[in-house]
Order: sequence, then structure tokens, then C-alpha cells
Amino acid sequence: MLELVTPLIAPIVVLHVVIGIVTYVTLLERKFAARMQSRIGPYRVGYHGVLQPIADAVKLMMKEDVVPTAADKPVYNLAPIVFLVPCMFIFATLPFAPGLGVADLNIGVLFFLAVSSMEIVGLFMAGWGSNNKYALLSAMRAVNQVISYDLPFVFSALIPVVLAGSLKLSDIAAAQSGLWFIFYPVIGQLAFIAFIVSTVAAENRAPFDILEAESELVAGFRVEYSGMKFALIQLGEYAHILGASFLGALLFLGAWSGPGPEWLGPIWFLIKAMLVFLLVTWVRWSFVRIRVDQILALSWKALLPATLLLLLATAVVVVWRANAGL
Amino acid sequence: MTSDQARALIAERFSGAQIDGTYPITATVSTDQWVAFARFASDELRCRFFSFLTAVDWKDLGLEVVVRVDNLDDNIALLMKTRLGPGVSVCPSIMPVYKGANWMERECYDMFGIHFDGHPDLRRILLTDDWVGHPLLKSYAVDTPHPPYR
Amino acid sequence: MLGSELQTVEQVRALRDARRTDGTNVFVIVRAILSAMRMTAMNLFRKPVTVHYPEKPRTYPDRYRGLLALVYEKDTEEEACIGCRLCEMVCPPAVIKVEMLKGEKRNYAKTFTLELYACEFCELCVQVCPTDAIVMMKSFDLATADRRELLLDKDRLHAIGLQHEQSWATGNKLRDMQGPPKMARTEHAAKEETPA
Amino acid sequence: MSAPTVTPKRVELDYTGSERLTMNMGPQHPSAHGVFRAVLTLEGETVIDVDSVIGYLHRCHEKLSETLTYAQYPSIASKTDYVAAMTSEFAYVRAAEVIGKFEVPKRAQYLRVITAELQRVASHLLWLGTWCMDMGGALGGGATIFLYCIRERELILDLFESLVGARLLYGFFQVGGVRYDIPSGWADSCRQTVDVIDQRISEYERMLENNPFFMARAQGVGVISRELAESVGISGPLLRGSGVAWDLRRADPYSSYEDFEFKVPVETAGDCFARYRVRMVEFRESLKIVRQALDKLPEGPISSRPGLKSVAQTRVPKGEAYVRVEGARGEVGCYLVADGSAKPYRMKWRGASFSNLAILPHIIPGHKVADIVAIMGSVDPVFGEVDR
Repeated sequence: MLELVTPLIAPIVVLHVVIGIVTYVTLLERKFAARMQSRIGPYRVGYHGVLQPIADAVKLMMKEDVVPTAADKPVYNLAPIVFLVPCMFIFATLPFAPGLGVADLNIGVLFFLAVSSMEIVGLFMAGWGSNNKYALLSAMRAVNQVISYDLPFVFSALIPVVLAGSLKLSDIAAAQSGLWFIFYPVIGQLAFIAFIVSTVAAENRAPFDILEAESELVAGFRVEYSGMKFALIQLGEYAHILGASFLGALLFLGAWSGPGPEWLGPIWFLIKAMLVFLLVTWVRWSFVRIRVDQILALSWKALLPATLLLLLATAVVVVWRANAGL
Repeated sequence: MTSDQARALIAERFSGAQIDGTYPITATVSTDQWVAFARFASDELRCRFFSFLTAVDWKDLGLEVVVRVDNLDDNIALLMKTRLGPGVSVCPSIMPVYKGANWMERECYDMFGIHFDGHPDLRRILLTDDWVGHPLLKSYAVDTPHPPYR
Repeated sequence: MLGSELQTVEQVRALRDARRTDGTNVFVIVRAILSAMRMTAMNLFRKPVTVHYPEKPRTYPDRYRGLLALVYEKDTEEEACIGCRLCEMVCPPAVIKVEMLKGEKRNYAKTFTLELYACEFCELCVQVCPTDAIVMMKSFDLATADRRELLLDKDRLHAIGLQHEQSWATGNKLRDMQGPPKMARTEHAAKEETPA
Repeated sequence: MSAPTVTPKRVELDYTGSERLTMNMGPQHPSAHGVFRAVLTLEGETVIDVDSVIGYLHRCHEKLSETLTYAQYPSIASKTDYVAAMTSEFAYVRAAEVIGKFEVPKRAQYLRVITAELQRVASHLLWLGTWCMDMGGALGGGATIFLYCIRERELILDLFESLVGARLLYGFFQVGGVRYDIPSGWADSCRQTVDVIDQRISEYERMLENNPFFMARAQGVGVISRELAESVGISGPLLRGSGVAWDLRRADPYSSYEDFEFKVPVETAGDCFARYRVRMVEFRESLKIVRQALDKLPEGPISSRPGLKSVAQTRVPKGEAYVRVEGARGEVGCYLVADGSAKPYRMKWRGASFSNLAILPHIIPGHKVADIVAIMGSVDPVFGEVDR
């Protein structure tokens, strides 16, 4: 019986937990950024603003949903959902503890990477359907950027795969029970840096947020969205960031391994993911944005060759170690 | 070049000009010589820095166009003036000589209604395109009614 | 566009490419990135400068130029305004309107209106007031949804004067401060003191 | 407002097959520093052509000044360049003083220097913040620098508030001197503030210097050649960034500027980064002048004329003068024609931002959309001064 019910209930539970975490991740980022900028951040709703995300959600739901007259309505209305679904899908393969997750696929990493780059479809639909020149430019930039950065993203995520010798996420986590991959000499650190850079870029976060670029393109592809649709896009974006943070914690920071009893595992995992998230946030609030041509140049001329070489070096090291019997 | 030399040079080349002061040198030339004088100021006095262009409405005596240019190397300041004469509101444009005259002449047209001959893009710059009248003329009282916004 | 022949598109591109520094010095780049991140991290541990405004009122400096008000004379408790209309004439946006009421010993303001919504708080009315009647308050809280409420009449101005703390400046103090030669200023002050 | 006529050639399909897009930036746009509208013609991301539309903030200051007396107008003059209000008042007041040959006491001159230099620092702080926000976005590192700059600018505004009682539009100047003397303890708090800001400027430099993201955006972007700069008449940090050592405080000293030691920074590259460097050095030089002026501040009256008692107290004899001061954005000039009454006959306001903004159509074509905001920010226009 349990085998039948679990696949039905687990996704619902995970979905709700993820949405809950995502809403509070926004508060975490706002507080963190505020302190970095000598401000205090949300403060009025609840004690030190703890109820702020809920207030935001309620506000966005109550807002009028404006559809531009000239918009391509089916595309425009569908875009937030097409954007949100892949962002939520990436949690399907994530194990939160040994055996705790929706589906621990054999090709977990591959599924994750494939689905996470699907968000570009929703992005482009939003930019195109809005029938707005800013949104269109932003969508064009988004396609450029996401395609360029998915490759280094994939290559840097493949390094732990090579080290662990499996595409299954739980296997990769288990392989780090002795040594977290970030502490793997040289390769681990470089791969982590490449992973963070390409995560920031693939998630379109500052300093690579050229498709949002509110000083040039106002708000980019979501300039015409308001109310619930805006909330969905926002939710999708943060879910994607959260998913990538979990992936980073899993691939490099040893997932749920940590001191204390075994049931603390998911909590350790969450803490590590939050650390990755805060690192990305820290980068975001420290730099100015760079231009579209420079972003592409960085990807194709620097990051892609670097990650490729690193992957090659990792493979060589792994083969050498296997041959040497280490 | 010093300011005195510049004065002497102006007096030599533009005999009809009234010259006053040394810093700035105020030179009033006739409207016919206006562009030639601007070119002379730019090329020979090397007053390349274009400061501003404006006009003064001397009521019955007509409009006067005032331009200030500077030579930044030798610190020579030149205030060029020309009287358009009563009732006249056409002046040759010095845009071919100074690029900064583009917006300044548009503003002057906007405020005084002076048509700058040879300006390629003479439209209103600060006021709306459908504004009636030219506000800085003394005949345009502060409380002149204007059509409501469209 | 007009006059852009001096720098064509090609020239701009050439200039831009010529001046581009090669970002190949990895050491410099890494150090610069770390230094920027260090600065933000450093500020993470500084005290926030946010002022919780409505909860904790901020302290105003002595010379604060806030709401305008009329005051009563201290000794006689009469209105200090003599309706001389100097403030009406000096006001740059012309928001003050005064009518004079002739009295036996002194004059009064029959009406005194001030359109606070157009006031620019330049303190010129305070400066010219010969009897220190119009002053400024250390407050600006007069927000309202109705513009008409900002059309202050004489009673309202007197009420504001009693409600808030008065700023330092009065007409005589300002003119004393600006009085040119020091000698004349002391003489002026002496003359003021003798009748009292 | 009806749309400006755009010649059809700009929006048609190009025969080379590349499609052109006309895009409006502004008048309400996050990076327009005020209400500025640029009609851009784009080819992909590259700007081919730009038409600037200004005048949304026009208040006809020049006509207004003909109806206000010399006593009334200074407090209105601060509304032209509201970010550097002190220098705007300064230009007008000095024009009247030059025509009327009014003396200004030494103490007043020094107070003018102190406030003008503090104002320059405050204005440059706002420039640095908004420029970085243009380049970095309100949801990125730009906002961080912006908030740091605003934090430090508040310190200077606090100083001004305790000096004159207002934070933005001061009315500190009057013909013949200044209106307020410094309160007790002000000099000490000013010294402390200057020290704090000096230290914080080093922090901004550490955030931006050599930073690859920042350099990539600023270097080689928006290059202005010296010839173009002079011909259009840009001034201030922009002119000095293009290789002209021209500072009115040095070239045409006024208000005792010859008493102080300071450098005039010059850069030759003429790009956004050169302008950034010039302004960063100017920060330090201004702070240096403030320190010197506070040390040397003489005793004495603050105005050569009796305190204002009536509206028409100041009369200026017949005459005309063009007077300029080095504002935060460049040459703030006032061409004043007086006819002997208490009101000017004609006043021409030469806003530095107006001339500086006129450079945009010359330098923007050929750049990317993202560069426009960087160039706009480095020009640092204040639309109160552009539209007057």
C-alpha cells in the first residue's frame, strides 16, 4: 500500500515544502542584502519582518492582472506556467536524505541539467508574448545567455560525476562521505568556482542579469507582468536558484553528511544549500553588471575552455588513481 | 596670444566691430559678418570652447544675439554680439563652426523666435511643439494665456 | 544624428577597441574581485544607518526650517504681527496674503493667509519680519489628503505656533547675524536694549 | 506633447537586410536621471541614431527671474541644479555682485568656498551612486554602492541642515555675502565628516578599482575627443576627462580660491573611466579645500550689506556681466543684464548639464544599449538644470 501512496503524496509534500522554503529564501536574501547595504530590510510585518513573504504573496494575489491590448494573449498567459514548471521539476530528482525524495533517478544529474535549462522556453514566450520592445530585447539576450552558460554549467557539474563515477545524485552524495569534493585538491576548488560562476549566469543573477537589466530594459521579459503572473515568474526564478543551491551543496559540499544523528541530515543539507545561496547573493550584491557581448565572450572564450580542460584533467586524475590502485 | 593681441587682431580684421573690455573682450559685429566672425574667432583666435548662445530683447531696438566663446589654452574670453535690428528675427546660424550651437540655437528659437538661417534641425527644444508665442520676448507677458495641455 | 561626422560609428568602435585593456592578468582580477567582496562583507557587520522615522522622531537642528507659524508677544500676550505686508512682498512664490487692520496704538493683521502647499521654505518672510511675528517650527508633519487644509489662516498659524517647538531664527536674529560691520551691529543691539 | 518628427529613413528596413528598431528610452525610465527621452534607433543591440527630447521639467527660470528681485531669486536659483543647489545660487549672486561691484567680506568668501566644495562632494557622491546603479542595477551591486554613497551624502546634508536649516534647497547666498554664519561646533563636526568621507571614498575605490566588471563597462566607452568636447562646450569633469586642464577655480579664480592649494585632475582618455578618475580625485581635492578653509576661516562680518529688510533693498546699477563658477558638473554661468532697478532685465542661465547633455547625440551612435546608461551616468545630467 505504502509503495502505491508514496509516489502520489511525495511530490505534493515536496512541492509545498519547496514553495515554503522559496518564499522564505526571498526574505533571507532581502535581510542579507539590506545588512550588506547598511539598511535593515523588511521590518514592519511581524517581528523583524518575518511575515513579509506572506504579505507579499497576498499583495500579489490581490493585484489586478493587467494584460496589454497588443499582447499575444495565449503565449502571454501561458508563459509564467511554462517558466515555473521546469523550475519546480528540478526538485523531482533531488534526494534530501538517503531514500528521502520523489525519485532518485539513475541519470539524476542529467535530468536536473536538462530540465533546468528548459526555463528558457518560458522566458522567451514571456518576452515575445508581451509585445514590448524591452521584453523582446530581453528575451533575445536571455536566449543568448542561457545557451552560452548551460555548457559551462554542465561541464562543471560533471566534474563531481566523474569523481564519484555515477550520474545518480544519491551515489554522488554517498561518495563524499569521506572527503567533500570541494576539498578535493585543486580540482575541487576550481570546479566549485566555475560552478558558482555559471550558476549565477545561468540563473541570470547580477552581475550577469542582463535580461532583467532594469536600468536599460526596465524589467526585461517580465516588464508587462503583474499580479499573480508576476508572482509565478518570481517563484520560478527563486525555485531555480534554490534548486541550483541544493545541487551545489550536493555536488560539492557533501549533501547531508554532518555531525549529529542521521535525522539531522536534511537539516544539514538545507544549511549547506543556504550557504551556497548566500554566496551567490553575496556575489550578486557586490558587482556591477556587464554587457551582453562581454558576458558571451566570458562564457565562450574563458569559462567553457576552462571547464572543459578541468573535466579532462579530472578524468586523467581519476584514471591515474584507479590504475595506481589508490 | 594675449587678450590685447586678440583685441588688436579683431580691430584689424573687422573694422566695423565695436570692441570693449579685455576679459572678456566684447565685440559687436554686424549680422552680415556674424558667421565670418565666428569662424575667425574659432580658427584664428582659437576660441574653440563654446560656452553659450542667447539673445536679449531690447524692445524697440530689436533683438541682440550674444555668444560667449573661450580660448582655453591662452585664457582669452570673447563675447560676440550682433544686433538684428528692430523687427528682424533672422540670424545666420553658427552651427557649422560650433557644434554646441545646435541646442543653444534651438533654445533661442524656442524662446525668442529667432530663425537661424542654415540650422538643419530648427525645432522647439524646451517647450512643446504646439506652443504659441516665444516667452522670453518682452512683449510676451508672464500671464499670457496659453492653450491648455492636450 | 546631426554633426556626428566627427565621430562615426566606425571611429567609435576603433577607439573603443584600441583602449580596451587586456583582462588577462588573472592575479589582478582575482584580487579586485575579492577586494570588492571584502568591502560588502565589511559593511555586513556595520550598524545599519536606517532611522525608524515615525517610531523614533529624529532630532532637528536648531535652525530647522519647517512649518511656518505666527507667535504672540511674550510680555503682552498680543499678536505680534502688525500686518505690515513685508512678508507678502518678499515671498518669492507669493503664497502669503495679508490685510492690515489699523489700530490706535499699533496695527494688526486683519487676515493672514499662507498657502503652505506652494511654500518653498526659504525663510525670507522670517528674515524681513520687523516684529519677529512669523517664525518657523521644528516640524514638518502636516501631511494631509486635502490640499485645502494646507491653506493656513491666522488662527491656524497661531495654533501651529503653540503646538510645536520654535526654531532659532527670527527676523531680528537673522538681520543681526548678517549686519555688515561689527560696530554697527553692537550699536544696533545697544539701541534695542535702551528702551527696554 | 506631440512626438518629434522622426525622418522615415530611420525606421524603414535597411537594404542590407538588417532590421532597425525604434525604441523610446524615457521620459519615465529607471536610468533617465530625471525626465529625459531618447528616441533610439537600434540595429540589434547597437544604437545607430539617437534623438534627445528634453524640456519636460521646463519652468522658464529665465522669464521668472525677470519678475523677481535680486533678494528673492537666489533661493529660486537653487532649483535649477537641485543636486548642487549651493553653486547655482553662487553663480547668480556673483553676477549681481560683479555688475554692482559689491564687496564680499573675507569670511563670507570662505564660507562660500566651504559650502560650495561640500556641495561638490555631495553631488559627486550622488553621481557615483547613481552611475553605479545604472551600470549595476537596483537589484545588484550597483545598489550597494548607491546606498553607501547616499549614506555618506546624508552626512553632508546634515551639516547643511544645521547650517541653514534645509537639506536640499538652501537659500544660503545673498548679494553681498551669505545669509547664515556657522553655528558653534559646526567647524568641528565638519572636520569629522570630512575625515569620515575621505576614508569612505577609499572604500568605494577598493570596490571599483581594477574590478573587471566595472572596467569592462567603463573603459573605452563613450570616448569624447578634445575637439568635440570644446566645440560642443562641455565643461567640468567631462572636459577634464578629455585632456583639457580647465578649472574655473584655477583659470578664473573667484571668491578667494587663489588662497587654497589643490590639484586640477586631468585625464586624457576621454572615456567613462577617465571621467570617473577625474571625479574621484576631485572628491579628495574638494575635501582638502574644505579643511584648508576651515583652518584659515577669518573672523568678521558675513555680509557687506545690511541684512535684508525689504524686497527691493538690493539694487544693481545698469550693466551686464557673464559670471561663471565651477559647479559640480562644470561651468555654471549666469549672464545678467541689469537696468538699474531691483530686478534683472534679462538673465541667461548657462546650465552645465544642458551643454554636457548636448554631447550625447555625438557619442552614443555605435555603442550598445547597455552603454547608453553608462554614458548617460558619466555625463551626470541634472534635469532641473537642463530644462531650467
